[in-house]
Amino acid sequence: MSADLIDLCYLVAAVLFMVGLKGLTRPRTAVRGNLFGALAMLIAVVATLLHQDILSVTGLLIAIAVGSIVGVVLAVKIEMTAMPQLVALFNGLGGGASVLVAGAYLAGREFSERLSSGVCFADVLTATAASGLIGAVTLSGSLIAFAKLQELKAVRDISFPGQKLVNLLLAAGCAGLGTLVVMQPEHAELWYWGMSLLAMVLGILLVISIGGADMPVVIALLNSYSGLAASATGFVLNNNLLIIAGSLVGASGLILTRIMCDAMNRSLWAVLFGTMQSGGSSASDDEVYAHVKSTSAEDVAMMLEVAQRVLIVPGYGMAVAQAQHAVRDLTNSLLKHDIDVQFGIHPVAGRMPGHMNVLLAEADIDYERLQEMDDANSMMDQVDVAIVLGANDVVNPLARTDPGSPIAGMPIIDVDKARTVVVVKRSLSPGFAGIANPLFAADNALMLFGDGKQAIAEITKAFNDG
Amino acid sequence: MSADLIDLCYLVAAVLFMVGLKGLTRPRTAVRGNLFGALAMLIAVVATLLHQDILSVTGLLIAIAVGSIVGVVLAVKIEMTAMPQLVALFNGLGGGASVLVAGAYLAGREFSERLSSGVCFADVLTATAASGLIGAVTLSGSLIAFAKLQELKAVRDISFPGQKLVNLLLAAGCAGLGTLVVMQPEHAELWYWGMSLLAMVLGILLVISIGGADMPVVIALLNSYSGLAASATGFVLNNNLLIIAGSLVGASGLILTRIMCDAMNRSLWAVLFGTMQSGGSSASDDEVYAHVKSTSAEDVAMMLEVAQRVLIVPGYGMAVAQAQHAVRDLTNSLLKHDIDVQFGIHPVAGRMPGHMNVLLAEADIDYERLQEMDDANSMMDQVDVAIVLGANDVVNPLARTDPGSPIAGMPIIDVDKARTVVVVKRSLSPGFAGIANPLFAADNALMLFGDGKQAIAEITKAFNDG
Amino acid sequence: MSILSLAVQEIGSELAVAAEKTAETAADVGAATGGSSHLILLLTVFVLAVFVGFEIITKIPPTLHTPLMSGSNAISGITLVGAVLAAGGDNGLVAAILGYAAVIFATMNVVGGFVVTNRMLAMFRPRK
Amino acid sequence: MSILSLAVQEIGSELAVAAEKTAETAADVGAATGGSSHLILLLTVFVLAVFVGFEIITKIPPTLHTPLMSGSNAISGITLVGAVLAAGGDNGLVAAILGYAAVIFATMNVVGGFVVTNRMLAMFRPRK
Ligand SMILES: NC(=O)c1ccc[n+]([C@@H]2O[C@H](COP(=O)([O-])OP(=O)(O)OC[C@H]3O[C@@H](n4cnc5c(N)ncnc54)[C@H](OP(=O)(O)O)[C@@H]3O)[C@@H](O)[C@H]2O)c1
Ligand SMILES: NC(=O)c1ccc[n+]([C@@H]2O[C@H](COP(=O)([O-])OP(=O)(O)OC[C@H]3O[C@@H](n4cnc5c(N)ncnc54)[C@H](OP(=O)(O)O)[C@@H]3O)[C@@H](O)[C@H]2O)c1
Repeated sequence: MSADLIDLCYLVAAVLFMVGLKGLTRPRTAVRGNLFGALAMLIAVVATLLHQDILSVTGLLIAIAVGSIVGVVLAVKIEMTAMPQLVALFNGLGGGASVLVAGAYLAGREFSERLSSGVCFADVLTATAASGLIGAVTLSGSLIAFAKLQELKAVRDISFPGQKLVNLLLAAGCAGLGTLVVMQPEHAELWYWGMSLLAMVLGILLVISIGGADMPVVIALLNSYSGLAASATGFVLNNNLLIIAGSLVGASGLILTRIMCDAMNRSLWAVLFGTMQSGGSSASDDEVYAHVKSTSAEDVAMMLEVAQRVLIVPGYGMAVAQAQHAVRDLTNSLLKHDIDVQFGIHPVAGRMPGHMNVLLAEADIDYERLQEMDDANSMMDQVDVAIVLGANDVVNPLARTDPGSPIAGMPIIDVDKARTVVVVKRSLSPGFAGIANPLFAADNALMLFGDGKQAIAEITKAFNDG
Repeated sequence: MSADLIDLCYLVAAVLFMVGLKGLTRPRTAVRGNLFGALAMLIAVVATLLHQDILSVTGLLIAIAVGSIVGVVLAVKIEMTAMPQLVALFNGLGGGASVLVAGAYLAGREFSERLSSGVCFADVLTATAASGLIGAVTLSGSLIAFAKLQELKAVRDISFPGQKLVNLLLAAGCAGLGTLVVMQPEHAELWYWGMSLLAMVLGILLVISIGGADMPVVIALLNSYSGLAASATGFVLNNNLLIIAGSLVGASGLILTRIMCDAMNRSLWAVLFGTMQSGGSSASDDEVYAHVKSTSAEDVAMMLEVAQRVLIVPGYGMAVAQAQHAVRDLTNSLLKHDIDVQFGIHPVAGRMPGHMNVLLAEADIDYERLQEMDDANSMMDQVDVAIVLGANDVVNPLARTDPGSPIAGMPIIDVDKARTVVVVKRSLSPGFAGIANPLFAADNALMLFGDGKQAIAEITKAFNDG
Repeated sequence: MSILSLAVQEIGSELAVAAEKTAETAADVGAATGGSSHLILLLTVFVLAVFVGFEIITKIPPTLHTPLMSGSNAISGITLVGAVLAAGGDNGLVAAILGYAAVIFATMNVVGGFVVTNRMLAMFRPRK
Repeated sequence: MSILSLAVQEIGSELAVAAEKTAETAADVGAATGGSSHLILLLTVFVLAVFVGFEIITKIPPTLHTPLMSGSNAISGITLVGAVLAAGGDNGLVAAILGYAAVIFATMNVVGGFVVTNRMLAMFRPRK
């Protein structure tokens, strides 16, 4: 296959990637969009396999087969709630691939030829170093993120004095070695692998000190890195497709990061380096929770019977409790009695963007019912019963009232403005932000203690019986 | 200046063009956006002047100065109502430039060298032919469009039997000569100019038979062509910037064309070749206009005094009458008596997209008051008095009722659904579509005959006195 | 989406054209640059730019369509760059004459276009 | 706009990097291709792609952010192409080993990513 035809295939693939991403802008076209992406990838790989330089296709096919099988198995076996981990894992692999490819280039024929030919090619070397650096950070960082989200005991939140300094030194070291790669091409490999090693350590240290709930931000960022790494590799092999696809990913990662940070009202810097300032509100939990009223599933069911509109605000707890199917059943029962059911979805409810949407979609809940925060808040005054299911920070009024609190200024869903609020959680223990929630003690709030799934199921039962 | 630095400047310019266009997405940032575009152009030209191949900069600076002066004078002297013509004129010049540049390339040194060197470079030749072809059509077509919009007597709507066939032959001829340019590089110049000549004739014939009111569509299309021509020139000189800027323009032109066609509910094909089918409705004007009630400025003023919300629907007539300032005065008087004034802007009101917005903005009317068609229609039931100012087709109910009419299915502003409608125009004569308008005879409609500017001024006077 | 489809078919056709061109040029250009051929790169740039164009333009509100029209019209005068190269290089008399004419035309298009657009947009400054 | 600014600064920095690179490479690459240097073209492609990315991604609704995350993650596995080239060409043992490892990693990323994304999206089909 002529080099130009291959490049043409790459162009087609690039277009398909873009069209595919465009498909993701609407739920109806999203599935197709994803398939376009896969198709593009297929075209690209096949075209590459037909490249004249490729010696044995069979070997490659085997390797691809192996990778595919593992990938599919992982993707099919995984629980929907474990999605973040999986993404982190895959992301790490992608970064790792970049490191290896750039390394292979330095070990390869073209490089040695260029080297002996003596013409300077600093641009390629710069790109090589870049893809190694970014790739390595992505690799180790993602794996740590994976471990944390899996809550593997091995990795606790480690942070030691002068950590920032160490990171800084490591970064400087990487930069130095990177420059050496460019300056001393003859020792390029040595410097390259040294740099990659340092970069991996750096990746570990950067991520290990970040709290579990911030992982989504980290993942999004690392995702964007892996994209940039791919772009860099593209510059090494001067390959359009890698550059384009890579920068698409880079862009998407950056945007997601920004969205999450905005929604949490924290700067990216604070997420990455600042540990959260601990709750500024002086009030002790006992004070805050002095007048908490708890209720029973039966009482809730009775309230629901006389309600016109119910708003369900799910949070991380729903994911933990796997309560989405129970929620679906409750919703259907309510709808049967023509009680309008809406869902208030906070942008950072759960542990990754759109986390709740995915879970509820999994439970066959029509996405027309999922209201974004602002819409949910604007309909709040017509809500008779708001059910807060395993959500905490995203409904914590302190964000509005207490400028000292770590979530101060984070936009929340104002369930406290609904007629009655039922909060379903196992205890009074705080959420990710680790601060007390005055909502639980509000006059119009009732606590329903228990595991989310069970509690909802009981409510449904009581509602259907009554 | 090194070739690479120049290319870098070009890249910067390209980015500025895109950022500039992005600025046009919001009125607040639009001015800046436009300036970015101008800045980008400046950078590009300066960088080019510093190119090593450039012999005498002074000569070029003079030429540029001449062009600039003429351009500025035209741009500053022009009436806002004559905007479409001017755009058409400039557009033509752009197309012409493409023809000349491609021609110059064929006459130039690089070409003759490449020719003697004997290596085939069909791609460049293809691009050359393309930019000549597209450019020539753009040039002549735009000039005709200009003449028509200027209502120069010289050009009437000419259309003769078998015109389509002639056009087809001309197109074939251009294609043929274009191929010859590629096939016989040694005679390239000959074939090239022959093709360009044919293409210009084609451009004339294509546009001359199109009705004046369809010109905006034509201009948008030609605009997109001139963009593509620039891109083609970019392929000739293998210059990124030309390619990027050109394709941006190409895209914008295509989109505008599409928008206008949709808003008129006519296919692009129908606009370009189909002459409008003449009014299908059998009813004669006399029947339609049997019960037309006409009114006086004083009566209108009285109605306005008791009105809460007034909707003004301007059309081409406002542009002809230059009535926008009168409208502004009326608006202010009404607002002083806290009567809410809104404007209903039909996407194809006037003679080019956004025509009305520009005129009203010129008259200092806050663009917050300009409602798009759908918003205007959704507020129609709270409108006490709707003033139709020199609009006709865009408020013609036949579009909804009579499937046979030429504007059947074109979305309109439903002023007939307002409590009372006052139609300001000089006579009962039809608008662009050339069909009667039953609205004028509706029970809730009153005609105020007279020139738009005068009529509105009288209403204002009566209103302020009364 | 209609726009998108437009974009895609636009690109589609471009690719078709490209396909043949490529075949012809594989020989010379391809060789020259080792990696992906120069033409393909230019083509890629074109396609990407079209995408950017469609994405940005579709976001522009009707209010600004006339300014957009004249603004993009001004941008299309970018041929000025080509004109300058044609007029300025030593390409013999004919090329020079053509080039200079092109420079004047293009400059009118560019300068006039931007000025008139600016005039229009200046009116859109928010009131009250 | 924050996104745009992001994009721009992103690009800005890129350009900075480019500037130096270019200086160095003016010699070889520039010469090779007559017109605009290869590197610049690649850079242009990069910048344009970033623009397309920002424009498209900003249109994606929150509902689809998780699929977007895993989907774009799958796309980032595009290094697979590079891996295949590295593993397949005759580059000696070391390169081959590294290449093959890369192929396996990248494939997992790609295939797994697309499948899992598809699984998520399949749930978004409209009900009733
Ligand atoms: N979505 C994202 O992209 C993202 C990214 C980064 C950070 N975050 C952060 O994550 C937090 C999300 O807020 P959130 O309100 O959704 O969650 P949250 O504030 O972390 O609170 C979750 C609550 O669910 C309860 N819970 C846990 N397991 C449960 C079970 N099995 N049954 C019932 N309840 C259970 C817990 O209380 P009990 O232990 O008493 O049951 C906990 O208070 C925000 O602070 C946000 O900033 C989100
Ligand atoms: N906007 C675009 O981009 C675009 C593009 C292509 C086609 N078009 C077409 O243009 C038409 C625009 O519709 P339209 O309603 O705005 O205009 P119209 O249908 O052309 O009607 C204009 C009316 O204004 C009246 N008029 C003319 N001069 C006047 C003056 N000095 N004072 C008062 N009234 C005056 C005329 O009636 P009298 O002669 O009785 O006064 C005429 O009926 C549509 O058919 C549309 O399809 C628009």
